Amino acid sequence: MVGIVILAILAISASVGVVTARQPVHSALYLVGNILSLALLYLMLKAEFLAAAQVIVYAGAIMVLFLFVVTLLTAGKEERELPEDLPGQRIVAGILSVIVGGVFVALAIKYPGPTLKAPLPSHFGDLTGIGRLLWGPDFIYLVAIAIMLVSAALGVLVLNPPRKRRQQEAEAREQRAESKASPETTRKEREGTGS
Amino acid sequence: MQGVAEIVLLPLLGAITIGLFKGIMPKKLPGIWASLLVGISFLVSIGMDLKLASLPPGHRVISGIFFPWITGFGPAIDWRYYLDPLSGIWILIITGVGMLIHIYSIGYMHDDPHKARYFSYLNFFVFAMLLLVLAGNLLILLIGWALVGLASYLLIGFWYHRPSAVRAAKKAFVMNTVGDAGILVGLALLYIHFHTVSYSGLFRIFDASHSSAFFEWTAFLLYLGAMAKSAQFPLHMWLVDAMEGPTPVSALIHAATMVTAGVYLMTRLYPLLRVAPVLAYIVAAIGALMTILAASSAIFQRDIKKVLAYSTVSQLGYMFLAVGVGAFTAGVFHFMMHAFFKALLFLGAGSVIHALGGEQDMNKMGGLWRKMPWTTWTFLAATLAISGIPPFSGYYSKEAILGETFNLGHPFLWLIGAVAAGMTTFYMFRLFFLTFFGKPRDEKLYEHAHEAPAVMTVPIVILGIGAVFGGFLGTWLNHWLLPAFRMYKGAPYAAIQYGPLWTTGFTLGLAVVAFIIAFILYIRKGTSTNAATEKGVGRWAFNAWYVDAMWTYLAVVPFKAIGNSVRQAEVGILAGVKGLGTVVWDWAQDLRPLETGYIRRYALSIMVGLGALLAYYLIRV
Amino acid sequence: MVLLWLMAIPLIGSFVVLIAGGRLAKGLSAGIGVIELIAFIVLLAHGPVALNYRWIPAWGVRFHVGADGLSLFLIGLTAVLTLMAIFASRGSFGRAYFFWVLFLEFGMVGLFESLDLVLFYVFWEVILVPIFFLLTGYSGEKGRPAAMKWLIMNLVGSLFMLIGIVAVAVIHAQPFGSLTFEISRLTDVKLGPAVAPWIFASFFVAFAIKAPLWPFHGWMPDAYREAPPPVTALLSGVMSKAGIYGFLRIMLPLFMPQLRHYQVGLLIFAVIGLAYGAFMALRQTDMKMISAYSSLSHMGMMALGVFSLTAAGILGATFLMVAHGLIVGGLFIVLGILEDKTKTREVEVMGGLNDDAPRLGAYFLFFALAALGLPGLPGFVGEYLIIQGLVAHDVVFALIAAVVLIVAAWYMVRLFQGVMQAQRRGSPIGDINALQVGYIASLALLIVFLGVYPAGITLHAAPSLYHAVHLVATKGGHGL
Amino acid sequence: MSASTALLPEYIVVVAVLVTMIAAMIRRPGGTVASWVALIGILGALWATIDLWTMHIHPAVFFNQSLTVDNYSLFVNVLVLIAASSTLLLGWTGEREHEEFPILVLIAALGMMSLGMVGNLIALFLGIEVLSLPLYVLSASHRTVLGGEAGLKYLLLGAFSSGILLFGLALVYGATGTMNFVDFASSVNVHSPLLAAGLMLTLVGLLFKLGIVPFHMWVPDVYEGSPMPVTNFMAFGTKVGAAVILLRLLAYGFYMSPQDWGPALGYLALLTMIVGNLLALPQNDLKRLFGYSGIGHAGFLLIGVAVHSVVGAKAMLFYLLPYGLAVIGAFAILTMMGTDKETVTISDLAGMARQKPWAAALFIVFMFSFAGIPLTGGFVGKLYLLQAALFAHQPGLAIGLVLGTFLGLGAYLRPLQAMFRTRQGESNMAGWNVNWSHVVVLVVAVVGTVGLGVYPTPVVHWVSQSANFFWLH
Amino acid sequence: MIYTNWVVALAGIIFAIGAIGVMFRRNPLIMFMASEMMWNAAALAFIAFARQYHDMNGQVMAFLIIATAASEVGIGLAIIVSVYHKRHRLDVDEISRLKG
Repeated sequence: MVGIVILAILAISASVGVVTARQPVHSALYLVGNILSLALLYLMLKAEFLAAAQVIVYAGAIMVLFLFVVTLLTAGKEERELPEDLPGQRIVAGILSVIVGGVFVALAIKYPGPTLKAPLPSHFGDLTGIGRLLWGPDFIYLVAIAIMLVSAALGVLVLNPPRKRRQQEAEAREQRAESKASPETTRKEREGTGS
Repeated sequence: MQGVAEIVLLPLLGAITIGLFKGIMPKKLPGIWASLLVGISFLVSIGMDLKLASLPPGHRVISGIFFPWITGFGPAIDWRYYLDPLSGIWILIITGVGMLIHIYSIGYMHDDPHKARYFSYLNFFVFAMLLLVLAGNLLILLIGWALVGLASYLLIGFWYHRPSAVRAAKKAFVMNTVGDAGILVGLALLYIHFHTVSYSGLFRIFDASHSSAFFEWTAFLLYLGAMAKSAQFPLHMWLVDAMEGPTPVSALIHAATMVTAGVYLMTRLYPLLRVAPVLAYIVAAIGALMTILAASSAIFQRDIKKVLAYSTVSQLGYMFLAVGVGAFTAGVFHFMMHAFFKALLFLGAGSVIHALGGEQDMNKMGGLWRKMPWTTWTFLAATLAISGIPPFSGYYSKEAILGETFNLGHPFLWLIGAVAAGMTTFYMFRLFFLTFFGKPRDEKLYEHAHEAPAVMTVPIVILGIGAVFGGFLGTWLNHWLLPAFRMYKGAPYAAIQYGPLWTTGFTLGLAVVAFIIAFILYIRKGTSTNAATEKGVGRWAFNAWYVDAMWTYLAVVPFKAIGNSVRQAEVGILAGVKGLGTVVWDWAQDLRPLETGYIRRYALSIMVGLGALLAYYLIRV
Repeated sequence: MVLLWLMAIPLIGSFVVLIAGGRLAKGLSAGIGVIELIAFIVLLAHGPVALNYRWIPAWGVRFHVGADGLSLFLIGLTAVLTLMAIFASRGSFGRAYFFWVLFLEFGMVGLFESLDLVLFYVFWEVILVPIFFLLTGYSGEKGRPAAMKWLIMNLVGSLFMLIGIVAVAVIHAQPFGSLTFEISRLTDVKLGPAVAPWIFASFFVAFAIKAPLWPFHGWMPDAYREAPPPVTALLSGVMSKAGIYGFLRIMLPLFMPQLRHYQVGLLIFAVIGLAYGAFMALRQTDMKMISAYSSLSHMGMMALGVFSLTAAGILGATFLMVAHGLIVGGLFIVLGILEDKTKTREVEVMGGLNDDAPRLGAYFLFFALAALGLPGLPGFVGEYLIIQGLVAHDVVFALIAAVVLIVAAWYMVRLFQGVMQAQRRGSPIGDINALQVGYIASLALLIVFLGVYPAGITLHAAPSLYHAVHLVATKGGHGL
Repeated sequence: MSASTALLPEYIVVVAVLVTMIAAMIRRPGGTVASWVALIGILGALWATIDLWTMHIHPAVFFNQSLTVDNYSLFVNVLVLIAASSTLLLGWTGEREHEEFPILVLIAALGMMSLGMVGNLIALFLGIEVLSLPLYVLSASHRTVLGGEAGLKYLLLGAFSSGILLFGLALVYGATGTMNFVDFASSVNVHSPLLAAGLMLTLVGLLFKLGIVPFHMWVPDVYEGSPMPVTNFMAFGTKVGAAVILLRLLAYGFYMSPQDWGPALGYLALLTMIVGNLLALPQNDLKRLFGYSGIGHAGFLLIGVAVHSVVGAKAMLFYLLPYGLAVIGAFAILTMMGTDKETVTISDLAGMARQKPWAAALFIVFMFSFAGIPLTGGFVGKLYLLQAALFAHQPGLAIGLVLGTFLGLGAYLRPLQAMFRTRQGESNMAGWNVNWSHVVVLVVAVVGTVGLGVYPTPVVHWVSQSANFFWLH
Repeated sequence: MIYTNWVVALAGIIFAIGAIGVMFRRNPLIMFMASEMMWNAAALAFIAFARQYHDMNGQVMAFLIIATAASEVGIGLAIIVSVYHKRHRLDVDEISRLKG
């Protein structure tokens, strides 16, 4: 119980850190902290494999990716985020989020749900248990994940293609485009009130 | 069936053929063709009347159906014709006088480039008028009624370049429509209650009924039609303006035939008048009022045709007086005599106008008797007739009306009629003296004056014969009409009667006095026509007692005002429609900035939706 | 089968014109119009017929078409007037124009034949489309807002009617369980007091906007003024009749209790519209506007006839629909020719044109007289019957209607005289040519025939109206 | 029936994904092999779907109840495959799109197809994600400024909404203890607040994909910024996916407690119909206009869900078809017009009626179908929805539908009128580009639109068969 | 004994904080991270409920969430890079040309 409270405090403070950190790098690091504390929570909730996956995939792969991009995009720049300029944005968003979060907390606490007396089934949460499911009846989910990963890979290829291909495409586009409307004129037409 | 259709359709044939082929007809043909057709129609009419006469006196009706007009919601209304002695008289006058005026018109319209159109209209008028009088039910009568109105409109506006003619035509048409609408509602009422509008059917029902408010109102609505057509107060001003048309038209339509359609209608509906006694009295009273009102106006007019127009209105008043008090035969008698002498007067006036190159102002006339002997003497005969000087025709008919009015217990109406008769003498002789005697006031016009050609004088002379000797027809008319009037209840005093001798004497005395005054004023003193029209009674009378102004303020101005306010409302409605569109458009434009383009705003919007959904749920629980 | 042909000829014809049209478009469409007219004559010889096919069985929607006395002559009116409009159209408008005109004919015929509410509604909206494009594409810049107004106002009305239609069917289906949209089977629907007024209003407003009746005529002035004259002729001559037809075909059988209940109010509305149109016409200076508002006034007259809920009034409205359609169609065609010749619509700058164009003047006068309800012409027949129906209900309305007839005479004569008579103000124009004389004269002859022999229509129409009238009688109206 | 038979269409698409990838790798620059392969795959899937349909299968459950194959899913398959093939044809490779385009389209289509057959929460989530991920890529795929913005907006908001969806799913799972839809209703916690809160969150996630106000903000922006065929795919396919999963979830899992979600959806539907159509009115950019119009139509679709009746389900399912056909038709014309531009504004349409009369005529048909004018499918769909609303005693929804239609009218009429305007200066129809693939889409769309309007009976019949959930009766 | 409902409450708190992050921050990367945090919260809730019901499905779901997050992050970062690699400032409010 105490462990849970400590982990909860850790997780919450890390997540607050993510939101409040000035630099994206710091945010990313806080997020790693959050992920790690959650991983520990998973362990306590008898989800051993997931705890491992959380650490390996999230902290290991995803966050590293994040850090790469952060450094790529913010390298050499030391600028602070501009202050809020949307009227009421933070007040409304804050109040709403607090209320919504509060509602969840209240609901979760008020309606605890059944407590099963029976012991946990064997292989609950370990690699065997998950593996039996995922390579058994739930195999189709893995297929879906595979497809998603394929599309992610394709996405990266499409969005940030190699230089050579980019040139090819630009040439092809120029050949086709004789009267390409510049974004400015499009803007104007779109902003006009029409007839 | 046989004859009736021909009587009606021959003039229509003329109208159509002339209308269609006027482009390829020789110049003179339309007049001759039109006159010929009306002449044949006249002959057929005589034949039909003879046929009618061969029937036993109490059953002189030739009636039947051509084909149904409308069916489907109750008893059918048919194209029904109805020839009885009453309509027999009318068709004779219409075709007979009509033919004479057609012939006269050949001369009168000789120089007009549009005379083919003129004859087409004239034939169309004869057709419509015949349809009116031969109709066997009120609905067909109404069709004829409206078509004569149309013909009148067309002919008044014949010279459509003249703004005054156009205005007069419009006025005539609209005023006549008032009457049409009255008849329309009246006959709808009758149909709703009795499921028939044919004369025979209605008359049987009237016979079996007692007077009631329903009949009074129905009769009033029908009388409204008669009022409009026959220029009874307050719907009479159009007739005076109608003199904008060619003079033969004034003679035929606005004196001899069409304007007496109201008389015909009221006479025809004599069984209805029995069950609507109040209305009958109103008819008589308004008739009497008209006699004196119009006569007073006639006294002060300068335009020769206007004098005659007011005179017509006045004479129509006599006829309505007769109808209203129940002296039906006398009324018809006066109609016949009036057709002769008033047509004659108009044709004579037409000759004068023709001779003077279109001049109508009596101030520019005078001394024409030397130049136009035929016209002058026939005109004199007609003047004597209308003045009621025995033994001319007018004397008999007018005395019959006045006498019967007196006999039937309406001494006040009689007095009005008698005084008006005196005034008639005065204004007619004023007209006669100013036109034909004295010195020529406009030498230039006088120089050019000439007698009309034979084609014009012959009809005048024929009519003159009627005007002089027509009075002797009274007895025959009694025999002819009385059986017809006795077929249904409602005409107990239809026979022609004359009043006590002193009443005749009184009227005659007034006439003589009026003649003397006119002689003194216009022969001896040479008074101007403008005299006494500047102020007082004279001014009022000259302006026809400002009835036109009354209409302007009672109808035209309010109608236009309504029109204007309606236009305001329309602006409002259209603005409302447009406004609604603008509101939606503006609303949409106002909403657009909500779509700010900021992702965080969008996320907030999602959050707001989430909050709302949760709140909705929590509040419900 | 002839019912289907009546629909198919203009539909197929429209596409034929669209594909093969080109320079021949006008002649081709005139030929199709003639064929349609022949088909109508065949139908006339057949007498009342009906066809009933399944369409969407799951919803009980049927392809139920028929021609009875009520719709027969409206179909004829459509055929005649479309042909006239085609003749009166400029050939230079091109094939799309004639496509839309023929498509409109298809829609109108379909509408008048429909005996199923959904089918009715389909055609009800389909006829909006051609007018929208005729207004958009063939009447210059000002036509577009008019087209927009036309379509949106009409759709606002009809969309609510769609709710009404479905609601009626659903309510009718509640006890029996199966949907049906056939008018004849819906007549026994029992509407509760809570929904009845709303459903009634949804139908009423749709029909009133289409007619248009005051005060739902917001689209009318612009559309009538801006449309090419033949289109205006179709709009006022045929299209507007759809509204009144809806009253007769749908509201009488379905909403008799409501009609009885609101009768006085409806009559007052109609009579206001009647007077309103007349007075507006009195104060206009644009000749198309005069006849447009005169048309509004006449629509009020027809509505009066319907709302009198008497046999005569309803028959009168039926007759007046046909008569007014022909008359006002002719009038607008004549006005269109005038506009073409003078390049203006303002009465004040015209005058004395009768000198140049006596034949045109004669026809103008004829149509003006017919429009003002001159006895002897068919307009009068309808007005007479309507006034008779009103007299049976309440003579006050009859008297107001009669007064409006006088105003009608006033503004029509004013229009005619202003254009054709008095001093000449404009430049000379030519008279109409032989073709124009031909088709206008045939229209005029038809009008004269109807005026002289209205029984030709009422004889056929009355038996079909019997059903409606019977309903009137049994549900508390005046039988006669 | 084995899974390999019942899921044959999906398997074919999966195989097609792989083959297309290979084809894309070995293609020549500007070649169309990948597109052909993908198209053949889609047609094969379509054939398999129709074949399954004709076998009159009974509902079959696979993979631990995660997938259910029944007439409903088959009908959805057809809709999705139409959307996917139209997208492929409009973005025929080599003309405009990169070679990965067909693959991504196929993957997204796979997600949409799976949404029609999901039976538990896991599959729901995966389906949504399989649908979304390729679309994130596709919307930004042209690497233009606006395209990037569209992609970024879609991505960030999509991730955000997926988070909400996931948390909702977790709560639902927590309240019921099961992942399967059909077990929710039998769970003891049918009226548990936790369940309701979870349902609300789930709904937010799904309504976001459907584009319901106030979760709609991304729609116009993403539509406007995305490449034309992608917008077409989002407008048709995403709507299909989101709508059918919403219906499936609510009709299978929550049919016992419609009072918890029915009214809420009703109000949202009203709001959406009004706001979507209203905002469509003043738009000048046609893609953006279709975005708002799509929001409005999503509101119409939501009626069918909100009334919670079998008629509603059928009506919603039916409405997807005419809506989608009109979308693909309209986008086909926009694609033909704007081959060298990312977007088409209303003023670009000027002169179209004169210069391209046939295209203008077809555009008219599609616009009228959107507006619900009879003789087009849109009208029949609206009629069906009206029936649903009135049968459910919800006149408010009926009136909302009518008001929305009325507000939307202006939006559809403005482009139509613009076509008749004469254009000053040079013709902008010069860049007109008609490919056979566009023509195919146009023909299918117009035949379908008009056919549905004139004789909808077969489709009504199919819809009745596919949405005939027995517990809704 | 673990009170899973407290863990769910924790998940709720993290979820709310993530939501705040998305709505408060202008840096797209941080916004993206915040939404990843929301996903994590959901995964936590799933695992907690799995524990409560002794049901492995929840854990499977959590695993799939992690896997999906991986691919989503791949795509997301690609988009962010492609949008921002020419811009100097990582500010999501600058990306607001599409509006109205």
